[in-house]
Amino acid sequence: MVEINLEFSGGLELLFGDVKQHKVQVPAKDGAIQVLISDLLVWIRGNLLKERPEMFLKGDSVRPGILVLINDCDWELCGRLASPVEDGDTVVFISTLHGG
Amino acid sequence: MVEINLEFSGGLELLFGDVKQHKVQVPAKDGAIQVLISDLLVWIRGNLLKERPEMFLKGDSVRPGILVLINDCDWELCGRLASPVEDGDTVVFISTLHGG
Amino acid sequence: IGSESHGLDKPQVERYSRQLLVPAFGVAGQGTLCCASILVVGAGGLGSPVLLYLAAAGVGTLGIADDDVVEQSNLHRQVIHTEAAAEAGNPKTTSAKEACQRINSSIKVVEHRTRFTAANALDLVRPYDVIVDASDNVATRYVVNDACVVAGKPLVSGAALGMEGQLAVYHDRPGAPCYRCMFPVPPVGARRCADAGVLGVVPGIIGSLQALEAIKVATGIGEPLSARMLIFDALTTRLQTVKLRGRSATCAACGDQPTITAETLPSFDYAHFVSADTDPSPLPVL
Amino acid sequence: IGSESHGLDKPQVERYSRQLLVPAFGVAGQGTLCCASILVVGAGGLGSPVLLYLAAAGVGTLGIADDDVVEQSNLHRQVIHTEAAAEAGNPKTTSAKEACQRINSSIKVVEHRTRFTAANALDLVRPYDVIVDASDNVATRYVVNDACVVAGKPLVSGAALGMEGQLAVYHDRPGAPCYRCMFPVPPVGARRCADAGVLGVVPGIIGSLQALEAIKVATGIGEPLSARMLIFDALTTRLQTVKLRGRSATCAACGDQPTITAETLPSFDYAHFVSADTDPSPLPVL
Ligand SMILES: [Zn+2]
Ligand SMILES: [Zn+2]
Repeated sequence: MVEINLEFSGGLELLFGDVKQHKVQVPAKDGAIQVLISDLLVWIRGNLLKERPEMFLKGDSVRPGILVLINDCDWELCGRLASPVEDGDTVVFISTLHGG
Repeated sequence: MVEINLEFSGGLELLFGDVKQHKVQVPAKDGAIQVLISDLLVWIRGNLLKERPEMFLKGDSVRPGILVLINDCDWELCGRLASPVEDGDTVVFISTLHGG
Repeated sequence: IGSESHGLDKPQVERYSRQLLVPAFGVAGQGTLCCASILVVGAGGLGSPVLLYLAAAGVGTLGIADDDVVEQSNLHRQVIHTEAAAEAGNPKTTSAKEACQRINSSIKVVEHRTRFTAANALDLVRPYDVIVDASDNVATRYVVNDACVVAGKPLVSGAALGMEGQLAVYHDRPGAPCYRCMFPVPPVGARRCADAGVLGVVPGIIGSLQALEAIKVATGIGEPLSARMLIFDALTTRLQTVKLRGRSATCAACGDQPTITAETLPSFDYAHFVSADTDPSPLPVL
Repeated sequence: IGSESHGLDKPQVERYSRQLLVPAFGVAGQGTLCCASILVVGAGGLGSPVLLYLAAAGVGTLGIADDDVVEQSNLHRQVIHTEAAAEAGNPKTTSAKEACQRINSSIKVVEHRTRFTAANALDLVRPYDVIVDASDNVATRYVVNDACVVAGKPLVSGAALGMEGQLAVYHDRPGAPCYRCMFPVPPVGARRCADAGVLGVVPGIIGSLQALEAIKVATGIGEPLSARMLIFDALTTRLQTVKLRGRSATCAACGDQPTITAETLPSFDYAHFVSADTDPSPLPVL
């Protein structure tokens, strides 16, 4: 079980009751010792995201145009879906903006 | 000996070779187990600040108009000169600006 | 949108339509803003974006306090003014008012073509809901703060110099510090833009953020930078938000036994107060 | 100050005197800026402060690309335009150019009164040193990026919506990502200001920061937001800077085997590219 700070912004918060910041406890998969971002996505879909999952997820990843940041770093720098998340980590999901 | 990140800004960096960020190792006073901000000021005066100390210090504290921040917090919130500093702490000295 | 109950007429609904769509702002926020009054002290580098954005946003009454005239050396940062105003040597209040009304003729813009002094400070701030300090010197910063405390007004304070900026909201709620709580003793040798210079867009950024904070304070929306300070380093585009102390019980302005009151403020000698220290040397300009 | 060797004449020294005093900028920075050319794509909410501050700062040649006319519903955030321009339905490029020249008649301002398309993108960006993306839609963001990569230009990209903003510098040095490295697959149902609204001062803040980054990139001063992104939440005045990935070897634009080239770009179907996903539902507007 790891305690994670989740943040949704750029409009994604509208899928989560218009709440931007969530402190959540996410269990490891059966038999696993670590929680990966892929596990976190499954957990969010089952526990936090009650409607219209297609606005947030596509296949086993996030929808195009959503940037994932782990402790202020682009998830591309730490392994994307395979990145482990640890107690106290902050994971941000942000929809890119295009307005001006 | 504690390792501290020092930052000077708002023009104070001009007293420190125009360098804003310094990583320094500061020893505790003889017989003491902790390093306090008061010790840090003495250390800065003796080791980092080579000229015009009156631009930075006044009496045993900083000159009026200088804000001291310990890990992004006003030092008034943690005991001013008596605040302990620990390994990895960031201490910012910033001169307030008045221009517009 | 159901605007009628908030007193927005059809041209206003058209003009502000993009803002009315913002859930956190909406018709209620716009309605409040259209009834609000904000005084901007200084129509210079900070005041330019503050005034342009507050006028555009539809602040009902916008006051401009300044006693300077437009000069060539202002134009690199004071984007509310024009070459024509500099050549004619027009007052900054007049030039700024004209620019605000060109963008929005539906708001009221009031010129206060005067220096902000101990003698007139309380009369200047009293008619307004929110005060924006966009001035350029230490003495004015103290007198504006003190007048805000005595008159019970929230203060949005910004500053810029060189490649740096600072921003905070003072005295906007019980327990929040005022400017004097932060700086009970004035600094010596404070540097000004005329001496130390400023990259023009730096006050642009700080001033735009001041306009945002003023809108938030005036409408009660979001979390203003109260008991917090934003510190901006333009060279690295680093923006830090730090936590400030609370109100000081011993503050001469907002403390438990203030010495600065409606009676004493008008005769307080701010020029002497900010130059009382005997050390004359300013920070070097390299 | 010894400006002669940098080609600044006496009126320029007077006009830019406050900037010349800034050690990190100085005469060298001003001299470089006065010879630089910057193209701003979009003269709207973001483009307004970008253009005002770049004109004031003395960018030698300022290009403005936009095919819209000024409307009433622009005026709450597009502070470069006026009610008169909205009533006359003037082109945004003309209105913006006039405002820039009122502030600084010594610079050259070029109107590109056209939509930014695959067909004209390369011709538009090639004459300029730095490109600023201040546009308001996904298709333009991709075509501007791709043209910058093909033509070898740095890109300062900003966006704003609702109470939020984002800012990054792309493709300004070897190893830095381009916009397409970050977003190889376009989003679906992207929301625009016309649908989802925007508080006027939010693009003001982001646009001012874009002007700063453009000046830094054009002069080589400081550390631009390269491989970094600034994320701004106006409700809480929270500004985060996050670290982005490097250049992607598989990027269609800047990768090792690009499919977007000087030959293919002009016929690339951006409208189809950004709408290719079958999922049509935009994020809700509450
Ligand atoms: Zn106080
Ligand atoms: Zn790329």
